[in-house]
Amino acid sequence: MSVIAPKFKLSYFIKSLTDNIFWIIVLLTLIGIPIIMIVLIFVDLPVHDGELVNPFLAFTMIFHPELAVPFLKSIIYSDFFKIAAFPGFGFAALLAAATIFAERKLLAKMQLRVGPFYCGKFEGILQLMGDGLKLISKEIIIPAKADKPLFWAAPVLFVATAAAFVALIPVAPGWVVADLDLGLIAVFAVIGFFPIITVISSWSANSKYPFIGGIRALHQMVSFEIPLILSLLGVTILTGTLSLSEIVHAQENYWLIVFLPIGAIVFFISMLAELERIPFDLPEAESEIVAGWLTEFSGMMYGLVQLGSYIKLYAFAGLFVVLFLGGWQGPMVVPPFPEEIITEGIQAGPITVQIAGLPIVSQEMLNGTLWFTLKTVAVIFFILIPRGVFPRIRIDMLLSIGWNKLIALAFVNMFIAVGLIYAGILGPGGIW
Amino acid sequence: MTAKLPPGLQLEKEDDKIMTLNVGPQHPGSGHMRLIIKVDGDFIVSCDPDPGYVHRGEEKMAEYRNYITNIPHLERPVIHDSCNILYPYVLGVEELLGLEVPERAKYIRVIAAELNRIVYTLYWLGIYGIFLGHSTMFMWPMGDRELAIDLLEKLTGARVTHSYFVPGGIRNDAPANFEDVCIRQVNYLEKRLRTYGDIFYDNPILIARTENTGILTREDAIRLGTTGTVLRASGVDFDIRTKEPYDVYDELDVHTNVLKNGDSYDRSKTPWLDMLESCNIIRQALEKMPKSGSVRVKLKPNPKGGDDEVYKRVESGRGSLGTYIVSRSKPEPYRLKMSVGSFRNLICLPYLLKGEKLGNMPAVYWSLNYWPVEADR
Amino acid sequence: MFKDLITPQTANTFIGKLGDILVKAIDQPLGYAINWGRLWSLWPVHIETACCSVEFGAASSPRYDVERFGIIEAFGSLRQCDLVVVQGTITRKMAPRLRLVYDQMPEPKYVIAMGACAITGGLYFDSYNVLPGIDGILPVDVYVPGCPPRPETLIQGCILLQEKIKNMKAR
Amino acid sequence: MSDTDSRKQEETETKLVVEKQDDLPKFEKEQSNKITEKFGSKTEIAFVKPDRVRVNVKKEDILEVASFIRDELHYDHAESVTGIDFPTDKEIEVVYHLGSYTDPKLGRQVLSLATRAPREDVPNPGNDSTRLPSLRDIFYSVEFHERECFEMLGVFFEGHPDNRRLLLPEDWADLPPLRKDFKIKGR
Amino acid sequence: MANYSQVMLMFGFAVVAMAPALIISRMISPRKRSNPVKFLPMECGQVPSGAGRTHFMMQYYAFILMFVVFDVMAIFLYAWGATLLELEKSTILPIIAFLGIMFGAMAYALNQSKRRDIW
Repeated sequence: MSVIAPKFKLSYFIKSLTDNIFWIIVLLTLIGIPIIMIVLIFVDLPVHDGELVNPFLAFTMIFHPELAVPFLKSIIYSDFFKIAAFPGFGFAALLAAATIFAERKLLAKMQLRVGPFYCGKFEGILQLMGDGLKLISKEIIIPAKADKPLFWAAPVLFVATAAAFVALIPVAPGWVVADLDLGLIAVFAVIGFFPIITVISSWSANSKYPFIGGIRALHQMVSFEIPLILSLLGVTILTGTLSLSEIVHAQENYWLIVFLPIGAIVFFISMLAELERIPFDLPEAESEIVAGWLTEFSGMMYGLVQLGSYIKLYAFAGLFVVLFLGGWQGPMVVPPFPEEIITEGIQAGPITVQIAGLPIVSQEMLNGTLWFTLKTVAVIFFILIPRGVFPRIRIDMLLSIGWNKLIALAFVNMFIAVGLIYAGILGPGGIW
Repeated sequence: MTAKLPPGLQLEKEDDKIMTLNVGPQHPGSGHMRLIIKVDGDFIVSCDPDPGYVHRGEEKMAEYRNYITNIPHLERPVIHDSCNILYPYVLGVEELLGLEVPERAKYIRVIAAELNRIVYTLYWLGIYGIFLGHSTMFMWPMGDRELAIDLLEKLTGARVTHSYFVPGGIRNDAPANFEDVCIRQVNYLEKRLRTYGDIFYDNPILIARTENTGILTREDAIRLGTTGTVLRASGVDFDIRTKEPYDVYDELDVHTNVLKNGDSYDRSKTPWLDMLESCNIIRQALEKMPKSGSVRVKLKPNPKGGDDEVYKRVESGRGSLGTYIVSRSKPEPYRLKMSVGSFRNLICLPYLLKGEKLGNMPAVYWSLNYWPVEADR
Repeated sequence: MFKDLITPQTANTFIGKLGDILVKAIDQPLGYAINWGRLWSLWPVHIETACCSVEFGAASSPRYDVERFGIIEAFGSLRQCDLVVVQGTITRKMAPRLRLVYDQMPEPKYVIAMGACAITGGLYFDSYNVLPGIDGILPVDVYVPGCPPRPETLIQGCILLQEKIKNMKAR
Repeated sequence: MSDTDSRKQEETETKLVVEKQDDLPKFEKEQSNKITEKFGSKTEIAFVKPDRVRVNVKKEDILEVASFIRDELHYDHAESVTGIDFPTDKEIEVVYHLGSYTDPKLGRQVLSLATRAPREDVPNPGNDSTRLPSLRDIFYSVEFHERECFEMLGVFFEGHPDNRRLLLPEDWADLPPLRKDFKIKGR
Repeated sequence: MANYSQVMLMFGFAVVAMAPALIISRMISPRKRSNPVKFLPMECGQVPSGAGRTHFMMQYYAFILMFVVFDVMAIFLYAWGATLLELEKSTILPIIAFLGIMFGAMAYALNQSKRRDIW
């Protein structure tokens, strides 16, 4: 495939698009349908309303207004949708992409610049698309001496671990991929994978700068895990649970940041360190070790690592919101679903259509999602700001901050929580 | 001699734990040179600077060009400080040819040199900011630098490579409303410079990071022959503008900024104080400047120097710049040597980095106020 | 008889034809999309060769701000970059390093020769340590003249390069 | 000022203010007298100008003279080391420009200490007779300057711990470039 | 236990969704394998020398050792913290004793970690 892409002409473009559609239809009919047939022999069809959803039924449902809504609903409430789209990967990736763009614009504004401007005619909104297309069409270089399977796997594993982290964050009541009893412990378990992946990737590259960067990342992430874990102890003590959804429920009246400001600060700082953001971006310190553990990544591998780290940023911001800012809790601002549509149906001229299964999602869910997203965006904003304000610190300063100051503050926070309970202010009988 | 000055640059211990890092030439923290750094864990065991990536043979080329045509290429080593790097050469040629510079030209020279010092130092400050990971501190000085560049463009006609100083004066007179624009811009620049103090020099992380790193004691600074801001940050009161005033610096009130500690923080603060002082000098010079008069004396074509030699030095943003011209009654210099501040300060880099942490490398390296192109010539 | 029809040669021809049709069908939009992405995302490699780097730095300053065009200054590793801006004189000591940097970058990569020295040797045409232009060691896409070029000129060079990428082979 | 511009001007317009001072400046004269008192005929005072003194010595005596200048005259650092090739004399001159930070009286002064090494027509840097004693133990600051002088003119400094190449490419196999018989392109 | 498998499902979904990005990238990106220099490790424009993986020890190795100990301690505190509301007030005493011992150990370890001659 090596054809010159000449100047863009709309007529050629439309012609090739129609060509594409033609060939897609031809290939699908010739190859796709037999494959579907074979698959259908072995795979059990999903059941909807006591009926097997065979392809015929599925098509019927899509185009039948009375059946489409329940079908849509059953899809939305399925596990796959949760994993792939809404509280899971798609939502996180969308927010992550928005964060990358917002960061560039925000940083530019802080530095009295414009930032990306011309790509996409309006304020450079297509800049990320350009970057993504460039990265995906860029050559991937695997160093000759590298450990190739590990080197290939590291970026994918990085994104996947970040996604597993996202799975634990409750977005709205009931809207979480994995609602665990021990959610907080599971978060620590997932966080523990990041240094391992970093070290694997830096070791497999077999180059000096990634090696140093990986070792730095290991030190940094490992040291800041302890203050991170200890700073959340106060939350557990006050709420008496480890499930993230229940922690949110417990904050119905008061956000925990009111009682545990020290814990929130310690958690925020440890979070910055875990995310490798300035002032803690030592593993990628450009002026010391070229790009740290990302040095040998090229093309889409670099893109995946960037995507993964921003998904991680979203997940951490979400965790902060869930633990300290009351999660989805907030005043009800979404209007209730109009009752008459459910009872009387939609009147379109002479025809009245009664649609079963409405509303698709509840009012609480929409409201919760709105508040959660707003709070998360605010926290992300605070995570982005230090990049324009602080210089980078040094590894020994970082370690001594983590081990001497933050751990001590985390214990102070823990004793504040215990004291609040034993003094009777919170807990059973208190204002909780 | 103190323990910090070992004979040569040998390793303390040689084993397989020591990793050699080539910092440069393609490295975000190296500039145009290479540092061969041996690290043992997080500590630098030895550092061997390897300059010369921009060695262009200026001194050899100068032997084939006459005194006037030497001007453009002699300013290329530091294009953003081109007035100061030409200054000693022009002074030297004037002494060789016995020229007397008009008074107005002297003042305009001082103004141009001080403006150029601001332009250079702001560029340096921007790079220092980005080396420490402070990207805002890269952008702000870079943006404010354009104001001083605008002034110089108004004065000389060129953006960075001015070729403004010629033997016998300056190339052309200042434009009509230059004084007003200059005083306005300089006042604004001074205001902006003070805000840098708030966001950069008072930043707790910056202070914690650069204080007590790469300490150059007063004795070492003298012994190693450092110059300029590095020397003054170590507590030595030496500024050629006050010690050996050239042109009209003896009529101006020049204050020398001397700091005591000699660590990276002091070394990075001295240029900033110097910039504020430059604003002061420009204002004084604008006040005292004769409002009209000739700005250069005419030269005869292909001027010849006598059988003589001359060594002139001036103070620039990077330290003392000396030019040594040996003349043998020809239109071309027989030998021209540029003794530049960057090259003189380079010598303390191995001594400063030895035993430092790797994270301090960019902070110490760029606090030496070092411009590799100038050192290589 | 059926076997005669399906020989390796005919199968090859058939698949080849199919491939051609596919190429015609998807290569043009794909190529356009890829080129569009590339031209808005030029990340220059961080190598300073001589004094033009001052003006290169000024080009990313707030007044000129090349990030408007998607060009990020001061990018760390050469593995993620796709543009070499040769900032001025190439000395004999730098030349092999520059070539090595260019070689280690991933495809596709573009070269801008910035400044008179990078184009012809410029002011240093008779120096003993300076190459007369970088044509001998790198394939140059865009020449940006000037000594040093103003930042505006460099930005215009980048726009010319974007125009060039638009009409380039996508792969 | 371009050449064509100035060529139009008459020579009479050229303003030459040649004021050769007949009486030597006092402080500089004292300095040079101290050296001549101590070393007598070993040294030769080449000139005494305002703020500038030049002393020529033989290469055997340079260590002694340099120590005297450092200890008694309080010059504490070298500003530059310049090598000058004189093919007609078959000699290479090395000039040390010395200055002082510690003595406030010497702030304006630059003392040039010059010495000469024999020059060979076919140089073999490091292995021929073009050798000088290194001043590195007396003035630390000459370390890189002497390295530069070594590669640019082929003067080997005995006693210098680190006589390696500094600025030129690693594969430089030509004459040392600042010698007069090294011709650059097209000249 | 089904919930835990959903975390793994999410992990697997990300792998399945992201691996095609690499494969597509491999398919549509230009490749020139003729140049062996390209596949050398990146070392700032120099021809690389020396091994990329060496016996390399940061002087802060002590902190990683401390992590192994104190991570377990931190997780143990969660078991106590989650049930604090149900426990009697006197149960804080053994916890304080436990923390006291741990603080002592931590202070000693932090003290030792500053000694450069060990690490």
